[in-house]
Amino acid sequence: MPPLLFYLLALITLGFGFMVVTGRNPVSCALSLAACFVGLAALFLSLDAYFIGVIQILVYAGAVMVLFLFIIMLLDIKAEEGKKLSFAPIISGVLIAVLLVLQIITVVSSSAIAKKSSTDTPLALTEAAGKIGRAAALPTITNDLKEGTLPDAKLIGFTLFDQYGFHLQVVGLLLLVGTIGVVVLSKRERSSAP
Amino acid sequence: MSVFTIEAGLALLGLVLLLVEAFKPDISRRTLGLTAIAGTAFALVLLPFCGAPLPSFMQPWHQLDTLALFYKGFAIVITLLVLWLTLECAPYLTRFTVDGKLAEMFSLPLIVCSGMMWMASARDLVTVFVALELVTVSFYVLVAFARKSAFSLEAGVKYLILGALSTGILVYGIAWIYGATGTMSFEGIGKALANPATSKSTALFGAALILCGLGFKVAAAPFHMWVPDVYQGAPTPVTAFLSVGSKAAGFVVLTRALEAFLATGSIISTEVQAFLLVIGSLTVLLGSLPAMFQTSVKRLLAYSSISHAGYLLLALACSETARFELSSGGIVAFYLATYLPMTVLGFLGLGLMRANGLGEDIKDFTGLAKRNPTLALFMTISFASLAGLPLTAGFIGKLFVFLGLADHGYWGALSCAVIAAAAGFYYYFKTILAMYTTEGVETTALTLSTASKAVAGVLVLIILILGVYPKPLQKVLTASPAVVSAK
Amino acid sequence: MSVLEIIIALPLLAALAVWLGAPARAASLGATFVNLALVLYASVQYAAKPAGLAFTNARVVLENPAISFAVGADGVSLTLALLTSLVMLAAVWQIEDRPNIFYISSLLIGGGAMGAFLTTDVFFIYAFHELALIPTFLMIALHGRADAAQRKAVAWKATIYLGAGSLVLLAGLAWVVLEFSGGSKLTFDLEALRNQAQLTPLPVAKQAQIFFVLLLGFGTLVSLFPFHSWAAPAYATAPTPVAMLHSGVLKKFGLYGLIRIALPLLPQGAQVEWVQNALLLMLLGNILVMGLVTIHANRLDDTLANSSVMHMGYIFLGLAAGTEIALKGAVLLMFAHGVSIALLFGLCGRMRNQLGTLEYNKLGGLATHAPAFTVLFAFGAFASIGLPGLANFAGEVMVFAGSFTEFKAGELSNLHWTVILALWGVVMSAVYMLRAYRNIFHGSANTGLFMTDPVFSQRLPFILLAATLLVTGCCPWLLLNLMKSAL
Amino acid sequence: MITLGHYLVVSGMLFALGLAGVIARRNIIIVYMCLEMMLSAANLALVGFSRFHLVNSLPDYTAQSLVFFTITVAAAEVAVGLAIIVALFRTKQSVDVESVTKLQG
Amino acid sequence: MHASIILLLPFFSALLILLGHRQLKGASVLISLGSSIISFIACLFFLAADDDNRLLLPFIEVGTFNAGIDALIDKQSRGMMFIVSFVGMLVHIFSLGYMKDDEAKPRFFGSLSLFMFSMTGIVLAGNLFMMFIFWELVGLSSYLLIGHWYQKASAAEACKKAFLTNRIGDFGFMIGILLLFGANGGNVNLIDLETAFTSGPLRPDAPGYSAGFTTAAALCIFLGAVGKSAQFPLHVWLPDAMEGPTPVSALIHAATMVAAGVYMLVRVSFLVTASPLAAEIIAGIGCGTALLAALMATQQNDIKRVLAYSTLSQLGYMVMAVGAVAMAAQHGHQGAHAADPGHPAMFHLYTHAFFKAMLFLGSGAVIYACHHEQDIWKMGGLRKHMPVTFWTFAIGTAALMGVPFLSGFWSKEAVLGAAYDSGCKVLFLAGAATAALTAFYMTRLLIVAFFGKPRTDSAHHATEAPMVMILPLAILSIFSVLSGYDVLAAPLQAMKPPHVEGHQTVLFASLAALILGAGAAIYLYRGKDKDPISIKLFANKFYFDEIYTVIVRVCQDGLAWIVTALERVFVDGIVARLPAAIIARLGAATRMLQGGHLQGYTFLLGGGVIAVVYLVVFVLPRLGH
Repeated sequence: MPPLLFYLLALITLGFGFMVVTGRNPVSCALSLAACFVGLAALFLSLDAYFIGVIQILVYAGAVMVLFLFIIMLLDIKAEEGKKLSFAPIISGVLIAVLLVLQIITVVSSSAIAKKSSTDTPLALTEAAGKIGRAAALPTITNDLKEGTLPDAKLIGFTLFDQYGFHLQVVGLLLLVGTIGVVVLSKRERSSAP
Repeated sequence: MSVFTIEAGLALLGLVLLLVEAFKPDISRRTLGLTAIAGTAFALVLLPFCGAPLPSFMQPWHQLDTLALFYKGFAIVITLLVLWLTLECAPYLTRFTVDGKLAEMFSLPLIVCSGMMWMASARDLVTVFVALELVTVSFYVLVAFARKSAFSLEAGVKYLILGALSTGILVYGIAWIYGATGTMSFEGIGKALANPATSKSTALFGAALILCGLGFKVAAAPFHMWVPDVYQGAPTPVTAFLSVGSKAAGFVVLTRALEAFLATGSIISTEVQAFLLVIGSLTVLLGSLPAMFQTSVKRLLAYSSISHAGYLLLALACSETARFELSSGGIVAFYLATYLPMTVLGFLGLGLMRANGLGEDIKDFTGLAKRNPTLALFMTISFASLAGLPLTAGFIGKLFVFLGLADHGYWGALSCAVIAAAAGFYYYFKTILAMYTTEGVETTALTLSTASKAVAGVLVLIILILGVYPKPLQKVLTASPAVVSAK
Repeated sequence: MSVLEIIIALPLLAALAVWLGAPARAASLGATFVNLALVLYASVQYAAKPAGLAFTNARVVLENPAISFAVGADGVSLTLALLTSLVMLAAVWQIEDRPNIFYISSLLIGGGAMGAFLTTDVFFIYAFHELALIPTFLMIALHGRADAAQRKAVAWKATIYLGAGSLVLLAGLAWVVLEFSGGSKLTFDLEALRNQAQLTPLPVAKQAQIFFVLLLGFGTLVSLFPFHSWAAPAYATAPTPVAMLHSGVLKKFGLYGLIRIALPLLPQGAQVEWVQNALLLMLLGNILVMGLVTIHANRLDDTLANSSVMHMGYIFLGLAAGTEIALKGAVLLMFAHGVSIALLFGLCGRMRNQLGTLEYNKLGGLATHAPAFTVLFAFGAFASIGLPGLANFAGEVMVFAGSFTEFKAGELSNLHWTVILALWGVVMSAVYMLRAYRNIFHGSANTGLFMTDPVFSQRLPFILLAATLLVTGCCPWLLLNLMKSAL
Repeated sequence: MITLGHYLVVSGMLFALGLAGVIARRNIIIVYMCLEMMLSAANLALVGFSRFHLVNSLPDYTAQSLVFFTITVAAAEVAVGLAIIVALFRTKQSVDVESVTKLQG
Repeated sequence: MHASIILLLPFFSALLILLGHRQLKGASVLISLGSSIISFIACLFFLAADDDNRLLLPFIEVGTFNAGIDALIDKQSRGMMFIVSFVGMLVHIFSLGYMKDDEAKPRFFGSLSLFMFSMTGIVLAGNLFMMFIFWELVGLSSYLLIGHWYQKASAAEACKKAFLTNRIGDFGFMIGILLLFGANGGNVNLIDLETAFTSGPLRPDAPGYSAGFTTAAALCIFLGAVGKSAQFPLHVWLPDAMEGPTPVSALIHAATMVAAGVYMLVRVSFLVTASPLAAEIIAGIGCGTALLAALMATQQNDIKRVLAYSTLSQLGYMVMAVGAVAMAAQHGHQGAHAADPGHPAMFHLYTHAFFKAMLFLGSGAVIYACHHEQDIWKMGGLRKHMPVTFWTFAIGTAALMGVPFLSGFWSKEAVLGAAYDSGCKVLFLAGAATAALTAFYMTRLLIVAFFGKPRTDSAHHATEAPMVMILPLAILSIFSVLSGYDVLAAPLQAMKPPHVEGHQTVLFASLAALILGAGAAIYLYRGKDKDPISIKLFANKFYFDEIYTVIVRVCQDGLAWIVTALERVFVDGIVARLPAAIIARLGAATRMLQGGHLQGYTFLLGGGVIAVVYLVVFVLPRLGH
């Protein structure tokens, strides 16, 4: 990963993030958030997490952002232009953010793990092919690894369905609850006449 | 039979109820409610027979020890009570729900119950997160359920924003603790933390964030500020559910997490323990002191709930209470078991007041002793127990906490707890006093259904029995030697 | 099943019966009569063969920490049980045309005191005392003798004071339990704690600290100066039976606790110089400061209430001296003071009902119209100023003499100086009591305020108390025999 | 050389940025966006850690699974949250945080 | 046996009457009278009893603390017992007439019986605790009797004052008892104490002897006597006690109770002897009281008050005698005393009891005859209307003045002799001066009340008192004359000192005093209708009452006010209200956190996270473990 690219992506992510926080118009905020997430997805990709990166774009930048935009449009929310800025929350927000960043930087700089880079922890795909358990049951993954490509989606899928099958069900239930919630909370009342 | 059957079964029952309501909209809410109650009761009956070992594929993330079983039972009981309370409060609640429907109020708690039961068994952070979110998201819906009431909606918004914020913090914390230890399972975390090579500041950072996130769920100061507003705004059954169920679920996770953080040889145990003491002391004070000025009983109970969370945190801080038969997790479980009947009784009283067209302020309780002496007596016992008067369940719990603190020589925290308990005398007794004041009150009788009387009576009985004969419960909590040991 | 269990349960069950609708007066009087008979029976039986604890029986409530509902009595507890049953009987008896809650609360307070005196488990000793607090609080707040706001304020003050005091006490007791449990298991059993204290006494400095904490806790309950300011207004405001029972009986709990728990477990703690000096200073505050405050009072209820605070100083003096004579004197004085103050408060309540005022400058010459009443009052008044032949004298003189057993010619220790100053208090108590007596009963009844003698049946409860004063005053050895093997 | 630390700092800054937005913004929808940002920041940290914590010489996919769940949960939360906001807007005609201050004390 | 009867009979009589007088009605008088007569008869047997010290009843018995009701029977107690029961019986009889029309007669007789009980207790007391018990009880009966007419404000105040003043004395008495109790290893038996002080661990040459302790103990005990026997400065209650019915004054406030202080001092005379300083102080106080009271008496117009001050003065005499005898003993002047413990104070107590009781009863007869008129200037000429009363009164007066060959002459001689022996001239001179003053005021009283012409109608119509009242007067007058002679004094065990006739100086001095005092009075008051001299200072009793009123007001009421205020403000303020206010303030402040604003909450939440992270990650690890 060339440093320059990393900084560029970080800049995109943080810059658009900053625009979300500061933007006066909800629509532009939503769009900035989408851009921010795209930058984030790129960062994911740079960390060899292709599947997550794609999901990030699909779910977040795609579905969720659309939902946001849709609601903003639906409710016809105006920009906050008319309203006066209140400084106390802004100052306190900035203060807390700065403090938090300082803390995180301190923790990161004192942490040994944070010194790791992709050069000292390279992915050893072919080696992994041998180490991965139940190889016989996972021929495609071992094959891919042997070929030197990272079968990211396959590996995630394997982890999800092998280890976290139950959790997947729970998340499904969660989504169902979400659906029910949306219905309950936003359905219009029938006219009181029977 | 495996306990998983019950968990899944309850969730399934919730879904079935939803479907029934969707396809047969004219079904009476009584039928729905009673079905849910019957299902839960059935689950409760089945629970003792669910000792069968889990299938091996579940073992990595699902454990079944005494504590887990206890909390599962706890979850079922509170769900049962909440369902029944919903049914009692239905005539009043339906005025604020869309089309006067309540179906989701019967099905969602079942799903929440499953979520809480899974939380009780969780062995790793992923499971915790997923189950916790299932519960939380369901609660978003439940809190805002009476959306025609401005209060309910406001409570929903506040809970939503702050809850999501705490979720963010929790996930961030999980990330860091994962970064520090390289694992998600509590056992692995405990092992890694016992390894001196683990980066201490990273682990501390992650642990702190996780504790903040969980602290929010259990209403620990300074993450408690949502509690009074949300409790007050939410429909009463939901408040009871939040105050007892959600808190208990938060504490079971906290107990598990702390087992990992405070595992033998853990590099961060001193800090975490000190943190718990500080937070616990702060919580009892911030719960008790503002409570003295409350005029709404519901809000009062919210503050009381914060204060009780403080005692529970202090109990957690007293790990290695070698001279007790109960571990600190066991004490927490015990305390919660005493907390359940008295709090539910309090909310039951509130619900009944509402059902009889009265408000939730202390002044609305004036003359209750004349209107319905039985209810007044029950409420008196409940509040006395909340205040921690001896011979009630509340005292034993407090006694354990005090003993633990004294045993460790945590005098500062003990003084805070004492001050808070003294303040507690004031605000609980204030309500009791109102109930027995008779001047200038019109005294229309207040009716109480036989079922309510029976349920309240049972709760009172539990309070009293636990107050003078806590031995059986302690036996339950110490039944298996495998209780909550992180080793 | 021990007879003591019946004695404890009887008033509580009677209270429950009255609440459930049994005829209040009959049930209460019946229960208290039987109770007195049982206590007398137990005392006579014990006096015949006085040795250690008798009538013991224990029911395990919790195994670790070991708590059991253990009853048992020795001379000291039987003396106080006798006091309780006498005063409870008189208090219940003198109630006239009052709501049932008067009977219920009297029985609860009496039953609580009885439980505190007759159990031998620290947990239950503490618990029973607290049990009596709720009715006390409610009765003062609801049926006190002042306008609503004032009596509520008074009730609050007393309750918060007592609540805080009992929490300090709880901390102290927790400390005791932790220090003296020995081995790996906590126990609340007094005998076990005492054995451990004898086996391995604590370092003196630590004993002193614990004793001091206990002294503060118990002392607040007994209105030890400067933690006394709840007592006078509370007694002056409390409804008659509550004033009788609380000042006469319940207040003795703190002293009983010190004699029963603090002194045997921490025998050297009380003798450490700084503790003793502090105690002496505080009790001098009781005697001298409160003596002067009492002199300044200009209403009978104020005088009685303050004098009751003052007289506690003498009992504390007995504890401070700590010799066998002084301690037995203190117990005797507790008994005597309980009976005499109950008699006085009972009569005072009657006067207030009939006259509507207790201000000295409005009263006078009552002796002319109510001679029997006057004689009864004189019994109480002269007993309380320590006239020989009435119960208090023997106790006081024993306390004084007990303080002087360590005297060497020409060397006056702080204790001796305190006794001398305390003797001046005897003069002061004569000043205020005679002033009250003169202002109320002597002189001419020219104010238009008349009262008549109570009918004979209403006189009986007071006669009972007065006769007790006389009999104990003439034959203090009756009680001293009972206490022969104690202390 | 880009290390894990860099990613962590970026993630931390994004997290802090979100937090600042949550505190400072008055429009509940934007507040909600900021919350999503914080969740994503947490995801970045998770993915970063998972990349540099090799299991079998491969990234640790348990962490990535958690990221997957987080994203899903976030989606559900957004749905419910937006529903509540819509309900709020219907009654108050506003999505300002200052429109929900009735419950206090 | 006799001791028990004498002690318990009046007790049960009192109990019966006081608790059941409504049912008993007239019978109560008979019960009381009967008990007093039986007591007297028993007492006659008692005079022959052996010296003994025995337990009558148990009271308190714990460890080293033994305070039983035990009787010490010796010469002192037997003699005193006779006085008490004899005068008591006569007063009972007299009261039959005097209180005939009183509505509350049963109460009166009940209290009288109670008094007899308590006084007997004092006399018999074998240990100091028992002495103290009955000491207090006579105080109670005195209170009840002075306050008999409690409707009268003055009586109500007087009984209160008497009790309280006595309480102050008892304060000292108790301290004294406790000091002795502690020093003598818990034994305050009179006999054992005497042994301890004369030959035991407390004797002056014993190791660890503390002169300060002995003096303090003696003075503390003496304080009890000061209260009971109305010595300066606690003498103020006795004149006021005249508010009680006159028989009471005769019995309690002249003959017996007030003498109890002297009796008690004589009982512990070993203690007084052990401390020179205490002996001097006691003699001084007694002497001062005698002189002051005599001066006050010269200007009183109330017949009972004159007698009251006279009593004070005579009590002072006795106390002085106690001190003087002790001083004499310390100087080695014990010659005659050693063989026969006759004591001038006891002897004077004995004679004084008869003539003073008679004087009071006589004054009672006068008051009764004059329709409760007590001012001597409103009497006059009673000699003719009430001859028997006059003659008995005259005999009593003569005895009191110390006219030779009457009982008072012998006892006064004995006291003056002791004063002379003490080696302190001042004591002797003051004693003689008091004797002169006594002669003066008593002559004045006799002349003004009985001679001349009746000055008011009530005096004019006065008639002789009924038989029941005359009889006791007559009996007492016989005793006033004869009691000083061995023929009575010896069997009655009056503790007559053997050397009464010893000193020429004393004899001359007392005769001179008598002639001087009586002559001056005759000269000044013969045929006068109003007082020719007026000395405000004496008439107003040296303003003691006023001074005490101020002291009580300032030191007690004022202090009480200040202390009450301080207690309310500081004690309650600091211990109760301040913490409550702090907690309440904190509560209000913490409540501010709950402002209801979502932004505030998120800020707190974020701030909380920052704080927690700061604490956990950056602070706690540095604190070390």
